Amino acid sequence: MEPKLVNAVQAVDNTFLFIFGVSALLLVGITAAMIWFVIRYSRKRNPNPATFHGNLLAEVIWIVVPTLLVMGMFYSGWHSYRALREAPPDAMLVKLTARMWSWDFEYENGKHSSVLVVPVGKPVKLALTSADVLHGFFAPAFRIKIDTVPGMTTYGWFRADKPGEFVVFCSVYCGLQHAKMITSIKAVSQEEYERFLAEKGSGLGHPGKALLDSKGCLSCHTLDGTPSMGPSLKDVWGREAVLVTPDKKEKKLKYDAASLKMMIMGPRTGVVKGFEPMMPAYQGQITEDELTLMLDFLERGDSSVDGPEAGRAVADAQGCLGCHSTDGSDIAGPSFKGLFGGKGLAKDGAKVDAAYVEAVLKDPAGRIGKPTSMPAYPGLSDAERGVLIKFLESLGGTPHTAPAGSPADVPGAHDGTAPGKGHGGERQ
Amino acid sequence: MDHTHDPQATAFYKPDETGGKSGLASWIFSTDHKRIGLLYLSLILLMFCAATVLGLIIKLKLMTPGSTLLSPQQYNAMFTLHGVIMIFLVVIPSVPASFGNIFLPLHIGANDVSFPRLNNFSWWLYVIGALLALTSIFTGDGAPDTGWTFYVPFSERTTTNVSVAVIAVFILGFSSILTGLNFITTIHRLRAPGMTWKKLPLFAWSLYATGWIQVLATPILGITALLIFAERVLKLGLFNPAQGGDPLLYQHLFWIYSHPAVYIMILPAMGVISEIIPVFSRKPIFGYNMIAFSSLAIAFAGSLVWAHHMFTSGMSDTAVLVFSFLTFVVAIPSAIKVFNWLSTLYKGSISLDPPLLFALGFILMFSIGGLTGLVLGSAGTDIHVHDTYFVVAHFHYVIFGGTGLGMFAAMHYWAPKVFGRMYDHAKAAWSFWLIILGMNVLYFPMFIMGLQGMPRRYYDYLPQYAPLQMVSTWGSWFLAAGLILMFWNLYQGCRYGPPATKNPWGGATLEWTLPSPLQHEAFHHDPVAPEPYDYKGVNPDG
Amino acid sequence: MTDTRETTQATGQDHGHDHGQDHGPLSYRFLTLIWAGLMVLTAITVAVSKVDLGFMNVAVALGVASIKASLVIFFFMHLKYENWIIKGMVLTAFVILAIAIGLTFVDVGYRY
Amino acid sequence: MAEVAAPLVHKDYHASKMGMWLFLFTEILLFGGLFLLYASYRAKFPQAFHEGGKTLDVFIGGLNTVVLITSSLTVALSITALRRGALVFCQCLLAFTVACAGTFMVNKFIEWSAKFHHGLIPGSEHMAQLPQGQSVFYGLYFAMTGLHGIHVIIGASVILWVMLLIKQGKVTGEDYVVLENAGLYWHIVDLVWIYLFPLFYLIS
Ligand code: HEA
Ligand code: HEA
Ligand code: HEC
Ligand code: CUA
Ligand SMILES: [Cu+2]
Repeated sequence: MEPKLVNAVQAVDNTFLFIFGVSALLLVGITAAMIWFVIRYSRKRNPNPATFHGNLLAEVIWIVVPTLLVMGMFYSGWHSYRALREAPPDAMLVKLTARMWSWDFEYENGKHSSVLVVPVGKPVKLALTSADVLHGFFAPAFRIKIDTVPGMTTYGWFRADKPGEFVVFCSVYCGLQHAKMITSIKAVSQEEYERFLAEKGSGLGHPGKALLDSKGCLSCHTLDGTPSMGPSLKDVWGREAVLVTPDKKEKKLKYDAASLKMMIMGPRTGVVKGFEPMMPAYQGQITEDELTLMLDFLERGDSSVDGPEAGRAVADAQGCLGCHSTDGSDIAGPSFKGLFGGKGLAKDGAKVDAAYVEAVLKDPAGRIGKPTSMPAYPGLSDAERGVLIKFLESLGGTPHTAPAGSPADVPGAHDGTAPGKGHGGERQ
Repeated sequence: MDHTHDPQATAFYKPDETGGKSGLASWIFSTDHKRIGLLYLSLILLMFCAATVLGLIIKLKLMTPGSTLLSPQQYNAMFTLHGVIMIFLVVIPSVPASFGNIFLPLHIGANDVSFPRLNNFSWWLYVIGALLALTSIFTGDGAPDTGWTFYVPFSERTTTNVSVAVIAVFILGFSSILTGLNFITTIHRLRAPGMTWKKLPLFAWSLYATGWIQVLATPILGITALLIFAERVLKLGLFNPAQGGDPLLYQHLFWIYSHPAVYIMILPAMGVISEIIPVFSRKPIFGYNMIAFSSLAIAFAGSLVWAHHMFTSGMSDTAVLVFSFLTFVVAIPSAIKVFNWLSTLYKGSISLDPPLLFALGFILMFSIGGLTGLVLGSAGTDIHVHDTYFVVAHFHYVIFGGTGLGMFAAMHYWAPKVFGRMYDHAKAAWSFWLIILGMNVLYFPMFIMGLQGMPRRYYDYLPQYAPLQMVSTWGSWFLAAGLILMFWNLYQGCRYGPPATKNPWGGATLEWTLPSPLQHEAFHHDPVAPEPYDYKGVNPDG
Repeated sequence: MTDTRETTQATGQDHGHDHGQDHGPLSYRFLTLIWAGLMVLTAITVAVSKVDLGFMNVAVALGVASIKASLVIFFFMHLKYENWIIKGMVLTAFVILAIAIGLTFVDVGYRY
Repeated sequence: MAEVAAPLVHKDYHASKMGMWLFLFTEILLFGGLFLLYASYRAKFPQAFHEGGKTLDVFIGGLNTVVLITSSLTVALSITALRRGALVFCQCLLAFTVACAGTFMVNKFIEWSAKFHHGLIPGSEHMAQLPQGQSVFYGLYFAMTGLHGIHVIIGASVILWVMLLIKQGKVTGEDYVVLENAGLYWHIVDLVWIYLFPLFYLIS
């Protein structure tokens, strides 16, 4: 069998038809026989029953025939299963993380989105995992369903043969909003797909940028291309720089994750030509996580400068918005809208302020004072926590901190009421 | 009938003049298998009514899309309770604990089971389990919301009252084990002289096979429940992925019990059907050996197929291959039974009394449920319909259409024997047709929705499923009407109906040689073992 | 299958003096010998575990444990003197457990 | 258990024993579920199990094996003693068995306290920080030896109860099935340990 040539959907449907066909025949036969016997051999018509106890031949027949039938069904089912499992070698890989109660797709270039966008006709291989409990990726149109298991990666593949939007359900019960864990697969033309990949995200801020700010990087570097005390960080990723080494030799350096890390954290192997060696080494001042975020930003940039929006991106990425709406409706937790500044849920009646949010994020049950389904987020960096708090503040109850445009209007806000809307915010 | 002796006066449910205990104590501390059977029957029916009402509410909620009637949390708790009560408190004990208790000893010519006190103890465990299950609803942080499968890691993380519920499941499991243990020993040790294995009624055979599943599979459920409890309370971390735990192993453990459990549910019902069909056809059962053997075969092969519930779970493809194959193997003995029942009807002399009606309904509904089981057993197709309403439809057909109708058939078959009174046949037939109609209108659309992708355990759904959900909800009302009519008719019959004769249907098994209603002490001498399906000389009274 | 009840009847029902019940109690000496055997086996597995045999360590440890288990089951628990029905039942229980573990390995064996 | 052991209407020794064996199967399968987990996790984390096994004290484990096997012997002997009419000897043997159970539990207590002392407490920070698989090993260790310990306590209580019955003359040389069944239960406790010992202490 040449897996590439097998249309998995077709194979599965053939198995369906085969089993349903046989079943329907058997069912009609059985029912008809039953009715016929009850009428034909009713006590009135047939007062004297026969007395036979069995018939070897008959019994052998209905052992052998069903055996053959079910073996046929087994084979057909296994055949179509294989078609569903064996991804063609040229499939593109998309990583998928499921969490309560939203999806995060990651493309080969590192872009994230909450709707799966794929080019028509191209096989897509999915590598799935979960951040919390079991979920299931179920795309009925492609007959695939793969559970996502925390701590494990599962695989599946499909190919969209025509453009369109196809619904994706969460199939494994995962708690309160299981029924709302719906997104979609958007099959688009190759060009459109590439445009999507290159897109810088829909105006959502990047936590890495906030970090550049908070660590003081931006006091020496600009993001608009003009050199300042240091070279501009615009398009630094992939740029080739000339370093002057301590023994006054010049050497070329192409910026990637490793070389940028060296430049930020030290020890540096040289100074960029034309600049003074005045940048401090950040070893010990920037954590690994923070660095990753910063590099991520440097690599792919972000046009938005708006603080709370960076927070929204984090909230989306961390799955907060799966449980907390931004429009006042309750999902699992209280809505973020109007939360900040008001009275929290905590046993001690504390007000929701920055310190409180911080404590809840570290240990929700401990701070709130009762068991809760909210997971702890010990892995958040200070910066991420910072922008999250800013974001909450922007939605808070005290009006003067709210920004002009209500963030609830931003596309991608999980409002928790519209099933199958299927376009959560795409972010980069 | 015997004129010097009024059977009503000495019925086993009347106070026993010779015994010491009286009143309530004479029931709840009774070691009489008939009283224990009746105790079980009443509690099971009570639980059944409670859980069907939950089913009705579920359907009412699903009648239209959107957030109506129930909050998401309430809905999730609702189907969890519906499933837990139905599975652990209704269908698993259903036929064996009630009619099995009453009629197994009588079928083999014994006056009681081997361990009557253990039997009473097992009923108490059932009561305690039921009470704990109810406790879990009203205490702690709300009713469990995990589904009846208690999958980790969700069941470890949710703050609802799962710990109490799994302990209830543990206790109910032991109740079931003790029943099975008792039946196996009874069948081995207490058969009347001459009651060889080949003369054993098929009902006894099916309970024997069931007993083995209960004894060998249920302990795995016990340990699974204990583990969930330990994980939640002691934080053992055995299934915690962060520490290398494997949630799939939980699923293996769960289904190692819970798949065989579906045969605990269906085998006794199949036994009832094997009793009823020959009696009303007045013709020996066709292929006694194969039917008896296929019960054992189902019990054994049924222990080998559990992972067909896990085809999408991420387990190895090899496992999918093996378990899909074995699943098809287990369908063959069921097919044998269906064909043998049909052949028993062939050239019989059939009287379409209510028990037979329900038995034929069983064959129809079980066949639909079983044949759709083949769609689920086939790997490629299961991927599409797993965790959709297709599965929900499949198991309601086999459980409700199978075990449920089997139970109703048993009630109509044996009520006159147990209570000595006859119910109204016309009303029984009406209720039957309403139930069949209701069930099909209720559950058949679910197959279609499942094929169209409607996932299960959704409190809300996309508008495209709305028309079928609506039809399905209507079905639940027909069904409700049928069930209410049936229960009412049986109640009226058993309470006020005309006295039943000793052998109203013309059965050849031993219980029909005893007076109706049953007496305190059934056999005063060891009975002569009859040919259970030989109707020569045995005729319906009156 | 034989009818156990009939046999019981023939020998006077209630006390079931058929099959295994006929033999007298096992002698002190015999039981102590079995115990000695178990002790020796315990010593052996502990000793063997100190030597590195690679995979064989597992096989030896479980093999010895199984021999010990058989000694306990057959003699201390009198299984050897029970009728074949009980023997068959014990076998069934162990076979089912073995199948459960074996079939689980159809999954985990190909996954880990 | 008590119920199984007490023959009813007619005394049917075979039924009592069959019932007891069936009950023992449920015990075997109850532990069987844990053995299944053990086997699977061992296949997943051979190295962690190796490391974990090394931290367990073979001496205490071996000592407990000897204690349990000896107690099994004394139970078996007590049946012979009872049937031969040596009532006092029988009671002594049973008392010795219970003493063995006590010794076993004391050893277990020492072992567990040592583990707790090292911070190996289920659900603790320390456990969570162990390398992948190790905390699973200790989790299984606590689950399996813990469940086994509970069975030791139950078994010892049953034997105490039988001793009382013997004293009251309710269990005699002619009517000894209760003792036999209690013995069967005790042997199962031993049997489980015979596997637990190599699986946790030796295979490393
Ligand atoms: C009484 C209970 C009962 C019974 C008897 C059965 C019987 C069968 N079941 Fe079912 N099943 C359940 C209760 C039951 N099931 C439940 C409760 C679930 C869901 C659990 C959950 O997730 O919540 C489930 C789920 C379930 C699944 C998992 C689906 C999924 O989640 O993806 C599968 C997969 O293989 C399956 C298969 C089968 C098969 C092959 C049979 C076979 O035994 C059927 C055999 C019967 C027949 C085949 C019909 C009669 C024969 C004929 C008409 C003659 C002709 C036949 C042939 C030619 C073969 N069942
Ligand atoms: C014996 C088993 C059994 C029975 C009989 C039923 C009966 C019914 N079930 Fe049940 N069901 C399960 C076992 C059963 N179910 C299980 C195991 C699950 C899975 C749970 C899970 O996912 O974890 C499930 C899940 C399930 C779902 C899926 C929920 C979801 O996935 O979101 C639905 C949805 O429609 C449903 C509906 C019904 C309905 C409408 C009935 C109807 O048949 C009910 C009809 C009855 C009535 C309408 C009431 C009749 C009236 C009386 C009997 C008398 C009343 C008496 C008094 C008032 C005193 N059930
Ligand atoms: C799985 C769901 C879930 C996720 C994901 C989640 N939360 Fe929560 N959160 C909750 C719940 C539930 C509560 C309320 C606790 C309670 O009442 O039990 C809560 C409470 C809070 C509170 C305190 C509110 C109060 O009134 O006391 C804050 C602040 C908060 N969450 C912020 C966040 C942030 C920021 C994130 C993302 C980094 C996040 N949450 C992710 C479920 C979640
Ligand atoms: Cu996620 Cu259901
Ligand atoms: Cu199954």
